Amino acid sequence: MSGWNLGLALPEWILAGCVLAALAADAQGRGEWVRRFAWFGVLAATAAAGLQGLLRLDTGTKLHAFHGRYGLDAFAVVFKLIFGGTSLFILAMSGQWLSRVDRGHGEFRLLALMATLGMFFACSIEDFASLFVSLELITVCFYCLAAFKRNDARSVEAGIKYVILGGLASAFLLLGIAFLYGATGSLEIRALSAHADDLGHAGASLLQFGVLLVIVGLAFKIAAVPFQVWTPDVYEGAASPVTAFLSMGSKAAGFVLLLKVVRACLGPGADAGLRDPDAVRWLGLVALMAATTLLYGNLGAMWQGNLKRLLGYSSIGHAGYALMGIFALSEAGFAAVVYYLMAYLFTVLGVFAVIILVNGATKSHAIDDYSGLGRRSPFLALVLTVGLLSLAGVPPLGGFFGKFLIFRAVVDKGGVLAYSLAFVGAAGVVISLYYYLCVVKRLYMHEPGPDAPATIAVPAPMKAVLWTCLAGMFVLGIFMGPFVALAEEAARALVASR
Amino acid sequence: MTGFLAWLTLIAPLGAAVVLTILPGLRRSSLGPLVAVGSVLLCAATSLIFWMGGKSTDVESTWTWMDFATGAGRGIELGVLVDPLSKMMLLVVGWVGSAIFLFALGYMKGDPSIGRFFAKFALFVFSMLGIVLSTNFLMIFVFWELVGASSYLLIGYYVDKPSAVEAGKKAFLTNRVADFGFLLGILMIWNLTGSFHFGEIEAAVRAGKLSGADAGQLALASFLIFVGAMGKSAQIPFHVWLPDAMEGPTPVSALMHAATMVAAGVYMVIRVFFCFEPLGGADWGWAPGFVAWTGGFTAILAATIALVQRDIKKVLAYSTLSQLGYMVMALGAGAYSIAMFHLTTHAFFKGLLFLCAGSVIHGCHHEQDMFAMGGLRKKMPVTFWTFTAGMLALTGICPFAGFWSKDLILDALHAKHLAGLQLAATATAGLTALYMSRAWFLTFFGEYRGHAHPHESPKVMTLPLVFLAAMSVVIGVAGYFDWLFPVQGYLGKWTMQVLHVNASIAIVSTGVVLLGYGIAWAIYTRPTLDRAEAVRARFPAVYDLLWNKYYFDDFYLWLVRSVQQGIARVCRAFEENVIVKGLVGVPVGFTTWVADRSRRLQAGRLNFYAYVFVGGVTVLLLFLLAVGAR
Amino acid sequence: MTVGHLVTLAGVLFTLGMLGVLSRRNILIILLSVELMLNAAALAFVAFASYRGNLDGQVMVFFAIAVAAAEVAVGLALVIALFRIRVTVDADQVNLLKQ
Amino acid sequence: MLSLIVLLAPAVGCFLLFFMKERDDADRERIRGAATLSVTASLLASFWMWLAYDTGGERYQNVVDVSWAPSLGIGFRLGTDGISIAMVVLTSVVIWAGCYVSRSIKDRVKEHYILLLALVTGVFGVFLSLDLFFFYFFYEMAVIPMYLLIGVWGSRAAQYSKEYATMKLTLYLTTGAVFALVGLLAVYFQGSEALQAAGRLQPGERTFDIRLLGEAVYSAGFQKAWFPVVFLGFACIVPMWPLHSWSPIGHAAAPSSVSMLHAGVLMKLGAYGILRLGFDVLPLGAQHWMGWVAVLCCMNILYGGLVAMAQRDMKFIIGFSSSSHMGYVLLGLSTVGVMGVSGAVFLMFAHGIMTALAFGLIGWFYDQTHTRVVDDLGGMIRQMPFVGTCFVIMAMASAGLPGFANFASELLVIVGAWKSSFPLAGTGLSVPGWIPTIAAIWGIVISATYLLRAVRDAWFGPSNPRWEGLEDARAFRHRLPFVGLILVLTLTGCFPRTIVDTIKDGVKRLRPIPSAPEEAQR
Repeated sequence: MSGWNLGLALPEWILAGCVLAALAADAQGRGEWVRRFAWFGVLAATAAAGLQGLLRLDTGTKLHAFHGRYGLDAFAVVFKLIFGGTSLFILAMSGQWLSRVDRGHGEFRLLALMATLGMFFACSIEDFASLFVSLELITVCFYCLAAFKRNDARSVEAGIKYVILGGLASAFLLLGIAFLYGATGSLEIRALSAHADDLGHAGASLLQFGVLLVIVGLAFKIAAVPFQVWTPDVYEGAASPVTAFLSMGSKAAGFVLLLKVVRACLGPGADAGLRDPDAVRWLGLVALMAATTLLYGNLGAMWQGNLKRLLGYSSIGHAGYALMGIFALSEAGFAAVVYYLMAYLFTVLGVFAVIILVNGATKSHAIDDYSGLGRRSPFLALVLTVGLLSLAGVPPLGGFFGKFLIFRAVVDKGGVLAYSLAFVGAAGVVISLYYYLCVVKRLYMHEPGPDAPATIAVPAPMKAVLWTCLAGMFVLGIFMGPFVALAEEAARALVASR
Repeated sequence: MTGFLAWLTLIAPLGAAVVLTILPGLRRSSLGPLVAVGSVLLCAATSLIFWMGGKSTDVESTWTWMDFATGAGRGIELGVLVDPLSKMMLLVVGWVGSAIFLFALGYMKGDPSIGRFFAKFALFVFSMLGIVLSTNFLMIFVFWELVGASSYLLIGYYVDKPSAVEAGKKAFLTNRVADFGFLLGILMIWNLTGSFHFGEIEAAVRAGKLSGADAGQLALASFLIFVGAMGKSAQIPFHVWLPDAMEGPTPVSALMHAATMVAAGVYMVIRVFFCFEPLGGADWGWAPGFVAWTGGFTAILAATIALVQRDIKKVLAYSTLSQLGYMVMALGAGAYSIAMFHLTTHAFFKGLLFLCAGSVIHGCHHEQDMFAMGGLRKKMPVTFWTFTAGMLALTGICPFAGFWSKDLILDALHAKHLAGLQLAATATAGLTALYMSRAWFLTFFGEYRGHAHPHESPKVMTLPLVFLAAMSVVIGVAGYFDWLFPVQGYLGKWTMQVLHVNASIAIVSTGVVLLGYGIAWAIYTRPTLDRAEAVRARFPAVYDLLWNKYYFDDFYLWLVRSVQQGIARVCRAFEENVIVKGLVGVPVGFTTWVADRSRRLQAGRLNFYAYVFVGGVTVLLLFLLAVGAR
Repeated sequence: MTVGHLVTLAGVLFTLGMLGVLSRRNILIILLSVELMLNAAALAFVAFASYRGNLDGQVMVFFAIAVAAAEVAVGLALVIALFRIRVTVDADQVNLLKQ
Repeated sequence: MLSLIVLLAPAVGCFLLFFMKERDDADRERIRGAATLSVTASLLASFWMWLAYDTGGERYQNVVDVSWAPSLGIGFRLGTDGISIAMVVLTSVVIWAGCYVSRSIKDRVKEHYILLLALVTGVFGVFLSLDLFFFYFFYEMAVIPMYLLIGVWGSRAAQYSKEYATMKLTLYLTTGAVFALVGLLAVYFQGSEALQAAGRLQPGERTFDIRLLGEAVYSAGFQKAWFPVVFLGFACIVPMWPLHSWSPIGHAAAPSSVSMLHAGVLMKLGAYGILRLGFDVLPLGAQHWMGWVAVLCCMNILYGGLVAMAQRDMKFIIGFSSSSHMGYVLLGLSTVGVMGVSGAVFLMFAHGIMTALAFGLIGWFYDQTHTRVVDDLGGMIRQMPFVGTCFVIMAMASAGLPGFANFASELLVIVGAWKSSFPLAGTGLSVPGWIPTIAAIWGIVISATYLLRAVRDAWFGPSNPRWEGLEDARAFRHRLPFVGLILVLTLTGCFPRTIVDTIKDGVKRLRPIPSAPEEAQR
């Protein structure tokens, strides 16, 4: 536990170094170098995280740095790989998007890099202080990214809404941490589970109130009901690569932190913070949030005419499914959430890559402008269709196996609450299939509009992104063996972490 | 050896039909029809071999069609059973069939798709042989359906004549409705006796294992089986399809709707007679009584309708109905061997009459209305004399075949003290004489009223006529006196008791027949047919009733059009509104409503979002406090 | 001044900030109220730190202040950008994105 | 090994087609050739499996077992028993004919064949897989290609647009599938626990292997509670009466080759699912609940027939007649007896081939007349004698004429259902066997009525001047699918033992089937 062993946080050091270097390069106006530093930073950090994972694969235990404030285990490694992958895709996509924007290339990549640093750091936090700091680092970067198109009223409005509501959420989070600190006397997340029974009546209720407020803060981050009101507007207002990064990066970061907190206070282990009389209530709370998020996301999306707004609602729906995984409160449940996010990575980024390309040609996100894409550019239509079907959870794609694992974990829990949640999830799948197929219908069954552009040019990096996402979706859907093992390793590490 | 021969007889016509359908080359060549005729001649030959072989050729060989335990270790089987009854029926099918096939060669010569016709004709013979040779109820049901289907194909042979297609469909559906009852009967019998095989069922019934309740059920089962027979043998409620079946070519009407197919029902009841008299004693339960009275009604009814028909084939069709009524009466009275004897004789002379009608129609270039013929005896002498022989046989004049078999039926009815039926039978004999002689006078006497120039039919058509005429003379005598064709004793277990023509009954029936001739002579030999018009004018109500065939057709049409279609329309309406709109519409509607409501939540105003956020926190707090407060 | 009083004060301040966010129409004031809520939380931290007797709470306050500063900076920048485009700071005007 | 070929042949074909270009007609021919080749490979393999099936030997043959995700117990397990062999042969014959019938598709041929082969891979996967996960995986996989096939190449169905029809179909199937998924997972967990208790699995280890789950002993309460969930999930694709409203519209809107597959094979997926997962895994549940199914399937038969009688569109008539025939299958299944269930499986086979033939023929004349309404199609037999004769043969087979497989199977179902009694769960009383049987037999009469009326209106009667230019299926490759289907229909109809023995061998080993050999009436 003791000792600095700074070497452990190698990926974070690399990223921080590149951020500084990029800042310096941007100050001198050499935009090209900012791009190089960004790419180098993310690649090196991901490689380092991967290496660390390989090296320490055997030892089940968790390694600590910064005197126990920074932990490294399979769970952290897996999520660092996920975040590394996400930001690589985002850098490629933003490269394509920035080519259409004249100013601010450097700032965009800097913000993205800093957000990635925040995500990397969030994976390894052990205490609430670093939780708060990493969370805020990510969020503030996204405030700026959301409002990046300064001269577009909608983007600025999105930014403002995000700032104010984000601030509100951070305030609640901070108050929650304060109460937890008051109840347990230390900022360690681990402390939650240790002291529960000897706190006496006042302390216990303080603890529960604190946990509730922390969950409110994190629920805002992953856009769970009732804190999801901001998502559709910000998704629609922000630029496409930012929305992609939001829907994947920030949501996954929210889930990482939520998983750590839930493991500590509700987790499967005997040492869970909230003992049985309270556990049932919290279980009901999580189930309620999962079901309502699921239904709200899917029902809201049924009427959307704008594709990005539709994806906003659908991301709420997917948060609901991941929450179902957390509801299961078992190793299988957490593994399902990890796998679900892996599959979600390739799916949602693939869809957004297509949106960026199509938007570049048609300058609009209305679903009607996608009609007849099947004839005009078949490859884009294919990737979009496969992406939407994977979002809907149709085999043989990754999305299906993610949902399958989630259902498996929930049904494994047993009990009336679990089965009814499973059936609500089933209804959600059907509703989601409806509005995804409405979009697919546009692509293939409608003729292209009179002024629709001919085949849309796909530059090399974007083609690589599209092929990787396509391959990722199929591989995660069919050859799921190794990835399931990875997810289970991460879940085992999370549950075992002391 | 005989087993193989029996299987060969059965399979040969099927082989001909399959070969003709598969090889269009053969079908279009002149050789095609000969293949079909060859297969029927083979059947005639083997039937003769079986007949000559006597007891030694009785054989039963079975082939397991599907091996599911349906009782007593037997699966669902197809088999061949050759015993006295099936040998006799084979003779009828073989010989009458051959004659009609040869006739058809001539009759259908001009037809472009003659190959297709003979393929279907051979298919029919195969299905008929299947019924004759079947060993168990399921097999007889299988071929029952095949006969119905081949009659559909043959009646509807002239595809571009809408009336022919309609008649074919009517025949098929009426038979299918009757088969509904037949299958129910079979299943009930299987339920009672535990097996489908005839021999085993007879053993079970004979062994008297059936208690009181079962006997009642057996009576119901036998009634349902008789319903199947009514469908095929066109008894009262199911008779509407036979007259319309005349739309088919004449050889079809001759073979199917006179000689063999309609006789299948009678043959089947004879084959399973043990179901109809379970207790053997006087008390037969109500089934045989019902059978007898159905036969009686059909006989009388059909005879009256035949009086007013203008189409020569329609007259013969109703005459067939009437004669079938006779046979069914004999069945009801328990005289199975006599019914079989009448069936045989009827096959020959009714086949003859139909072929004569065919030859007349062929001669008058497809003119079928008797009132447009007349005076054909000079132009078509052979047809005239053979028609006369057939008529005499049908009406039952002494040396001819009809006399012996019909009078034996009258004796059987008398022996069973069924006075009412005997009276009806005698009246029918009179009416038969009336309408047959009417047809005779109208067609062959007086001047030719049509505008074609009739000519005698070629040799290939007249030869079968002569053969059948000879047979319809010889067969009656030979059968009665057990000379060549021992009817009474031959059928063994089917013979109730050996009967001899009772002189007094014979005299009465012959008198009635001669009376019929006299009336017809009086009305229909006038050159201007004015007297016929006068008779019709005097009884307009009766004429209309008879002309509309007692309104059976209209009743069925109403039944189908309003009742059945009505229900179908109600179901469709139910489908579209309740199921599509209700079962599916409601949940979809509810989901879209909720979706619309939740969309309103995004009002777009900042403060409202903050309200939702804070409201959410309070809701969660309340939930925690409310659910199981500490 | 026991811990209870201090925490109650923090709670009151927090609620005031919340009400400010809910009711005020001017975005600047809303930002201000958010800052107030963050500071209220920092106050709670100080209260618990003194109650628990270790310095973690105090350290947390620094983090809170740093984050609040970052946030308000971004918020103000956005308000200026909004003003340049929409010439208004009224929260109700900001409703282009809805449904 | 053979089962692998049957499954992978269309999959590989589908994959290869991706890389073919569709520039002109020569390419299109090459694409059609490649697709037909891959389908013929699976046809030959399935026939080989059928002939090489040794009755009475090992229950599951041609087994392939590759561990896929061991920690979850998922394995890529393929294998066939009596029932699945019949279904695999049916699918391969129908898709083989479907590929030939698809020649009439002119635009976007590559996508059409890719989706068709993907659909067939899904269907083969369901019939072959012995792993619960892959069973569900392939079952769901077959739904989306169906959506695109109907949506893009389909046609208007009476008053419903093709988009409505295909959306309704997809949502119905997905609802059923997802509903069943919850049930399957419950079976997976309960089965694994039972197997662990019985010592066949290490504690904590779980398996999706259907063979093991089939041998696990579940508590009666569990079986009775979860059988309806699994059954209803699969029943809406069968389709059972109240859940059938998607099927006729789906048939009518689909292009001919897709409606062949849809009616011929997709509807059998549900019945196969009920057999494999409802009967074998939850036998007590089957015996407990199947009484209600017998009552519902009477509605299926009579209601389907009557509504078909009021239809004017030929595809709707065949669509409703299919749901009426599937009523017989359900009746056969609800007898839970050797003869009844074997009859049901044999009827699934026979009905599949017959409906495929029907939709192939309708597709043929629809491509030229562009209308399927029976009233304005008059007297076409003169212009199209071959297609007309095949249609009459099909109508005869559908009306239950002996000599075709439909009659033999319906006979088995009726005789099997006659003596069995159907206990109504929850009400304590039980329906005697002869009531649903009478409804079934009357259903045959109804089916004869509307089929012959359709044949009379469309084919016979005076030749309609509008249809002068119709050309018949003269070329060999146009006639091949129809002749092939009729051949299979007649061969299995005249010599049913070739396939019924295989099916019986499979059915006998299902758990709920009383195996007493001298079980006379069952």
